[in-house]
Amino acid sequence: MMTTFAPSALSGYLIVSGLLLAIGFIGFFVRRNLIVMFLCTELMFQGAAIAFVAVGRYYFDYSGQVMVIFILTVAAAEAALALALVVLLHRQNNTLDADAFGELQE
Amino acid sequence: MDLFLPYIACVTLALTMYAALRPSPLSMQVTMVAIGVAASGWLIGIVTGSLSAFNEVSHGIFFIIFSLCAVAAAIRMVTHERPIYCALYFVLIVVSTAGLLLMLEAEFMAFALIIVYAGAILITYMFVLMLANQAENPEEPYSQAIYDRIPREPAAAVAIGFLLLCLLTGTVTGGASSLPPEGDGTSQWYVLEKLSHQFETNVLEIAPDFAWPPISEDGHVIQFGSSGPYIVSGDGTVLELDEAMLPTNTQMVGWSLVNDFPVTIELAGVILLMAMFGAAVLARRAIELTEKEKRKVILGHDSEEVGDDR
Amino acid sequence: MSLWLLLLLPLVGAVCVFLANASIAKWISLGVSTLVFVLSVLMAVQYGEWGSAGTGFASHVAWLSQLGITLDLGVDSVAMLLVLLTTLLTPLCVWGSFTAITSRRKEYYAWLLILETAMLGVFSAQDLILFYVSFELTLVPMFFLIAIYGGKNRAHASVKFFIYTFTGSLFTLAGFVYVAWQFQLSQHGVWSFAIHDLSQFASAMTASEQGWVLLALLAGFAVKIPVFPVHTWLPLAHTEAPTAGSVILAGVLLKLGTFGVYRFVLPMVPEAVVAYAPAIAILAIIGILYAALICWVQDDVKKLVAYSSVSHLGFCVLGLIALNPIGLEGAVLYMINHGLSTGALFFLIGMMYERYHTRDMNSIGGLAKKMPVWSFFMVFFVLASVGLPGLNGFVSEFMCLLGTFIASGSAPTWPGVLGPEYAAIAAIGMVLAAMYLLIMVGKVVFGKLKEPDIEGQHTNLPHDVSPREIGILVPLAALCIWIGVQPTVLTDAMRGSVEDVLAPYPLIVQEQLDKPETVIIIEKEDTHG
Amino acid sequence: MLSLLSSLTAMPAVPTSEVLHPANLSWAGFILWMPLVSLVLCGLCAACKVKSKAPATITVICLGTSFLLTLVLWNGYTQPETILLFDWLQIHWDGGSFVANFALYVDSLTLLWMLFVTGLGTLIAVYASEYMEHDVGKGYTRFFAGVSVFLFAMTCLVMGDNLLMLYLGWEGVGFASYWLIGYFYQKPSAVAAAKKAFIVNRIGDVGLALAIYLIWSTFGTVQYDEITTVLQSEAYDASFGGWTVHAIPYLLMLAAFGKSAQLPLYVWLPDAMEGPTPVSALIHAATMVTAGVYLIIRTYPLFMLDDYALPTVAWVGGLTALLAATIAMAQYDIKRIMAYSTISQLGYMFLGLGVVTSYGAAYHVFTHAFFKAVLFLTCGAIMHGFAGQLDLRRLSGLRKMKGWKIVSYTMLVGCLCLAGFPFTSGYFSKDAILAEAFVTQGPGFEVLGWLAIFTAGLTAYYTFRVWFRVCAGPVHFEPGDELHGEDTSSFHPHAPRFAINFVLIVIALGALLAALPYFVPNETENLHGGWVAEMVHDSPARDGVPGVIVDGGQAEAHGTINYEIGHGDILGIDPHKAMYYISAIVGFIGIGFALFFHLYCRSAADKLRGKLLASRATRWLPTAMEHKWYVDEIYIATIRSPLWILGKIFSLFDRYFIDGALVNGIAGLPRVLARWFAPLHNGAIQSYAISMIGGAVLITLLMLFMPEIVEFLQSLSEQNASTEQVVATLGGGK
Repeated sequence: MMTTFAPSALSGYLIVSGLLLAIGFIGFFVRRNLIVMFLCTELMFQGAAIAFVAVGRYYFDYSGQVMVIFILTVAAAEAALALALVVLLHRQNNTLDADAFGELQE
Repeated sequence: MDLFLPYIACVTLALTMYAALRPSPLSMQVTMVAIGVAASGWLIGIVTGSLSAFNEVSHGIFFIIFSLCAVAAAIRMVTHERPIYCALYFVLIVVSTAGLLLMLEAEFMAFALIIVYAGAILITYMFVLMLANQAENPEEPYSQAIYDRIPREPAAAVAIGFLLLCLLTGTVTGGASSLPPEGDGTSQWYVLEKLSHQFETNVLEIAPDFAWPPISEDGHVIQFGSSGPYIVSGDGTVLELDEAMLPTNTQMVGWSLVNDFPVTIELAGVILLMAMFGAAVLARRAIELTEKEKRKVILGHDSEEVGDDR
Repeated sequence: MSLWLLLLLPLVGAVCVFLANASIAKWISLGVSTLVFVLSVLMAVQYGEWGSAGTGFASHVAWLSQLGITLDLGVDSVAMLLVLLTTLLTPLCVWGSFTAITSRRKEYYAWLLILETAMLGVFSAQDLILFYVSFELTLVPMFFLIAIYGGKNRAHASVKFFIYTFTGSLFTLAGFVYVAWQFQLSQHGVWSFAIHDLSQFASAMTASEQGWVLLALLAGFAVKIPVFPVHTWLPLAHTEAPTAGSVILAGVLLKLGTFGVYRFVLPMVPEAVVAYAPAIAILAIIGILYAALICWVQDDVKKLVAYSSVSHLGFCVLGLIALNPIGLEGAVLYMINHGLSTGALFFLIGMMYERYHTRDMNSIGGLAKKMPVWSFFMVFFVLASVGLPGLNGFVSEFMCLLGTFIASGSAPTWPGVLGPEYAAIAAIGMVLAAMYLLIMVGKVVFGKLKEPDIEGQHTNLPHDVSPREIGILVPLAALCIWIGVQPTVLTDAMRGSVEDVLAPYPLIVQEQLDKPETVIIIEKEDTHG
Repeated sequence: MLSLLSSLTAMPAVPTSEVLHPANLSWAGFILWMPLVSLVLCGLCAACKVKSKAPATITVICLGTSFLLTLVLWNGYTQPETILLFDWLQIHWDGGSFVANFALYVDSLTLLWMLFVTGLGTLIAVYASEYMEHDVGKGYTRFFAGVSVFLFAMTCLVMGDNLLMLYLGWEGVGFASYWLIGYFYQKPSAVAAAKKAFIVNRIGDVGLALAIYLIWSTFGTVQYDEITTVLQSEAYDASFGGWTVHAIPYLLMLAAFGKSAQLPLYVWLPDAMEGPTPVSALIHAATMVTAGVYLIIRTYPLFMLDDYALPTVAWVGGLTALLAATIAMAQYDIKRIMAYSTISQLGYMFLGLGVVTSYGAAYHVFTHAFFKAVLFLTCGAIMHGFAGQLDLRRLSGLRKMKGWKIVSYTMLVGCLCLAGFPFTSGYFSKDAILAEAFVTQGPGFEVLGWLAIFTAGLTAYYTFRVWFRVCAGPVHFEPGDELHGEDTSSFHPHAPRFAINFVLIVIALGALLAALPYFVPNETENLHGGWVAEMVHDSPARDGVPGVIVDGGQAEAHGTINYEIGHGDILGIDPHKAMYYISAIVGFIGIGFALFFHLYCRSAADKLRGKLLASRATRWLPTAMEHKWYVDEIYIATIRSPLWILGKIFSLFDRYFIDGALVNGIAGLPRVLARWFAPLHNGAIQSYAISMIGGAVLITLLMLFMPEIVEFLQSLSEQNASTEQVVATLGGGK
């Protein structure tokens, strides 16, 4: 049987997940390379994954880990599609600058 | 004053991030990462209190190591101007995360993360990066594309990002005490109950003369006494259960997956399939054919006269 | 069920028109709208509630039953009259557009038919939400009619028309929903949007609540009518709309506002109506005089007639809030008469515009020489509009003013809050109406023949009106005379409904009249104390 | 046609209680319908583009039928009758009703009016059939349709049994007048005159409408006989109706002054001479303009309810008579002179009404209808023959010209009557009014009497100024500007032919014979004034008939009004006797002046004018008189222009303030706000992310601090409540 898990330990994990989320967000915002932007979203996924598992561990609930499986799924799907799109866009404009694709902008 | 310490750490981290985001020489970058890691460590320390919070001290130490590693790699990933390095730092993050998951006794997830992320997704990223990025001269300091070197509005991003972080910090520090009571682990025993074959095998291994099946009470076979869980056989024999009998963590995840989320997992499968199709359709390159070639494809032969009805 | 037939037939027609060949679209829509008219006349003959307060042709269809929203239809006698007006004007509009519309014909006729459905929906809805949906649905076809087939400034005009009236009616919806919500609270969670339920409920609300509901409802209806400060969309929309659009706009769409007042404001919030009636009346009177003076200085004939609508509907509003049967019957009659005579005026201006491509009174004149028949009808309908006795305009104007005149607190049977002074000032509008309309006639119809240079814009229309155009005008003229001579048929027909609406008023007015004095006394005591 | 049909088919929804429907009188409706039939047939002629004199024939036959029916009705008249034609406007409701049926009320007053309306109408239609012949095929049909409309409306006005019928006719004759004044619709002045007539009349109409409202709200009915019943009933006392009974006569007056061209609303009538002359004769001299007189006679009892109503009528009438006479003296256009003369004579009639001699007024209406019709028709004949020439300086010696004798002498008859030459009809009718001004005691009535006598002198002068200039003296003429392809030098006057001459003779005879009714002995006791007096006596206006003591019952009940009849005198002699001599003398003086200035020594007139103009002190007199005292200009400057400018200001206000500033301003607000928020939607995905996170942060913050916020709000409301409590306690304490 698993041992219990102190709330303060949980706080530690959550803070780490928050740090990763925040840094990922900053990255997503400041970077202009499409691929790096996607990497930053993956980073935010990592943060979320840690939080899921930590809270699941705290409650002895394995749904948290199941969620991480879904995150993996989504990340994989996203990677496939997003990268396909990036390839397509790169073919068109020969650049990865997100700001270069602003044709639909007002 | 103690109340504000986490926020001071957050602000320090924010300023560091801001400095790190400016284009600067390597030494400066390293310094900034160091300061950032220190600030993060401080923050984590404040929140966690002491290593005694963890079940084992080693857990605490590994937690610190992995988390600081992850933060350092994250800062570096976000600030590094070369996308390839970003991807590599991300691998480091994934590995650190996997370590943290191990600390959380989620072995399956930890390894799955490494396999799927580091092994599959990141490789795809690398391929695309290499495909898209022109080879540059590594000697040249500013050979990267301009959009990789100049960040967009770092101040605003850092401000909002750390507002978010402060909020999370506030929530975590202020909210830990108000969390509902932690679980008692009985759910695992109930899962064991349902894995009846494994349960029977394990029980009969310990007590071969136990009169299977045990009596159920209130819908549950396993009862909890003062000294732990036990079962009662049909003839009144009481058997104390051992923790070793419990299903493993991986088993538990699998159980949860197929028992609690059967439809969702189907959906996940569909999503993946669609993503595959989507990627195939999107990345397909239209082949430019001349009139002649088209005619050849359609008619199956290379005739000039036939079908020319213009 | 026959109301459903009436409502859906134009819609089916619109689909047919859209699917059909462009060259026969007009014939299909003419056929369908005429069929609807014939049907409505048959219904009017069968209608059993003339003169009584009941609702005829009632049918119940559930829609969103959790919220108590239904598709209930039914018409009282006033609504039935307006239904007849609508079904009459629509085929005439279709017929009147045969030569004027040369491009995108299918959509045009389809929109006209959809518009007819929406208008009929407004008049026959027995459910607030259904009413509101129909009310707003009229905007869409009208928007396209103006935006696609209008004049030079059509884009601006259509957008302004849409947004202005839509903004107003959002407040109306808010008022409706508030009443329904309060009803729901009082009924322990059972929703209803039936007009009957909510009217009964709302009239029992406190005075201040009623005041807010009144303001919310009026925000939509006043814009639609339009009442003085919120009228500016109308001249613009009229000037830019195609002929049929103007006719429908003046003939029916403006009546949606006054009908809304009749159907909702009067039964729902009687106390507030009594409290606000003088203010509304003053706005109406300002509208009458202000718009009349503006008409005087207009150069554009169509704009002149548009402003005259603002002026004329002021009388209608006065009749509505006179709170006595004669005024209210006059107001309803005014709705019909204004639809007939102003509609005909817009037709006539359209005919002139088709021939000369101008509506500027300075560049056109003396058409009596060139177009005697047209001039005859022009003078005729101007006189109907001016209110010559023996024609329709007179009866309603007279009744509205008489209603206002006798609506003083001292009236024995139907005390009101207006009075002779209101009627006397509003009556100046009669002089001004004669003034601006006759000046217009004097310039356009009489005087030396003056034609604009229409080189390069030849139409293959005859000099004077064609038999088709006469065919449009004659029914309207005949109705103008008939109503002028036999108004009693109509006033008798609507009496029951009108008195039903007004039934609670004498008591409330009496209370209101008693109230201010006590307040004054208290204040006096206060100052002494 | 349509209304005719509906009248036949309409079934009275609610039986009208008061109407005893004598079947033998229902044919009287055809007096009303015949003009309508004529209108419809004329309309058919127009639709078929008839190019003959058929419309005239139709109209004459129909109007003649009307006249004959009127005669028959008069012949068989015994007592007032109400004849219901069909239900027109009946509004019933819980607790009341407004009933105005399309019904006829036939009493002697109605018949008096109807006799000369239909009679003159027929004759003038005959006259017009020749007069308008140059327009055959063009406006001919339109003209006769207009005449038919007029007769129909006039019949409604006179015969209607309620005020709403009267209103129908009132506006109807206004419209017919608009139609016929604007007959020459291509002439801008004619169009303007038509418009002016309609609009000025409309002002009066508003007064009438308001009066109807007041009468209905006071008496509960608009039917004449019922109003009378109420007045005679016991419900009537001094407090009856409150302020309304005092307002009613003034509103009715407004209407009457508008229709009958009195101060201040007379300005439309001179301009109305733009219409064809038969129209001027029929509408603007003989019949329509007397509608105001009819209205007041019809509602005479109501005028008795206010102390100052009748004196006001008298003063307005007297002043109008004087003003119009002075203007008429200085005009050169003979038709305009006749127009101002009409206004002046109408002033006499109102004076008569004001000094409580409704009989005198009615009699003057009767005689005036004939002699003024003659005068107008002769003017028309001259205008017709001399290509539109109307300037009395350019015509002379007509009576010596071949073919113009009948015109000249019938005109002389008209002039004699108008001037009040002894033993002509005008002499008697005018005397009846003048004498009564001295008989009746009222505010300044005596002054009015002398003013009226002075005006009579002026009348004689300007009347014979016309006749001596145009018909007497050496033969001389210049054609007008309506030459139909003829040269000025080779111009020959077209002498009138049979139709015109016949009509002139008939009406001139009528004008002379109109004196006879004065001597017809009547059957009622103590009644002077002959046939007309009897006709008036049988109507509600009997108070103003000589020999009848004013029924002071109503009047005295109401206030201080006290018209003492029969106590006045003039220089110590009985006014009626004195007036025979005074007015004869005054008339002779006037004619004498005219004889001198315009026949024997025409240059003296010009010399006198020159002298007046030369002197600075007197220059204003001829100038102002020739310019009609600048009344039109004053109206334009004080009413029309300010209103027009107001309209222009409103138009700009509407465009730039209400629409521009308010509506577009409010509509512009979202745009301004959007300018602030638009950068958020710049299409860059990162900014969307930032707003998303920002929103998430905000929501989280809100959720975190919700308890604190709620607490804060509660404390606020508690504070409020406590303040209110404090206030309430304080207030309660007071």
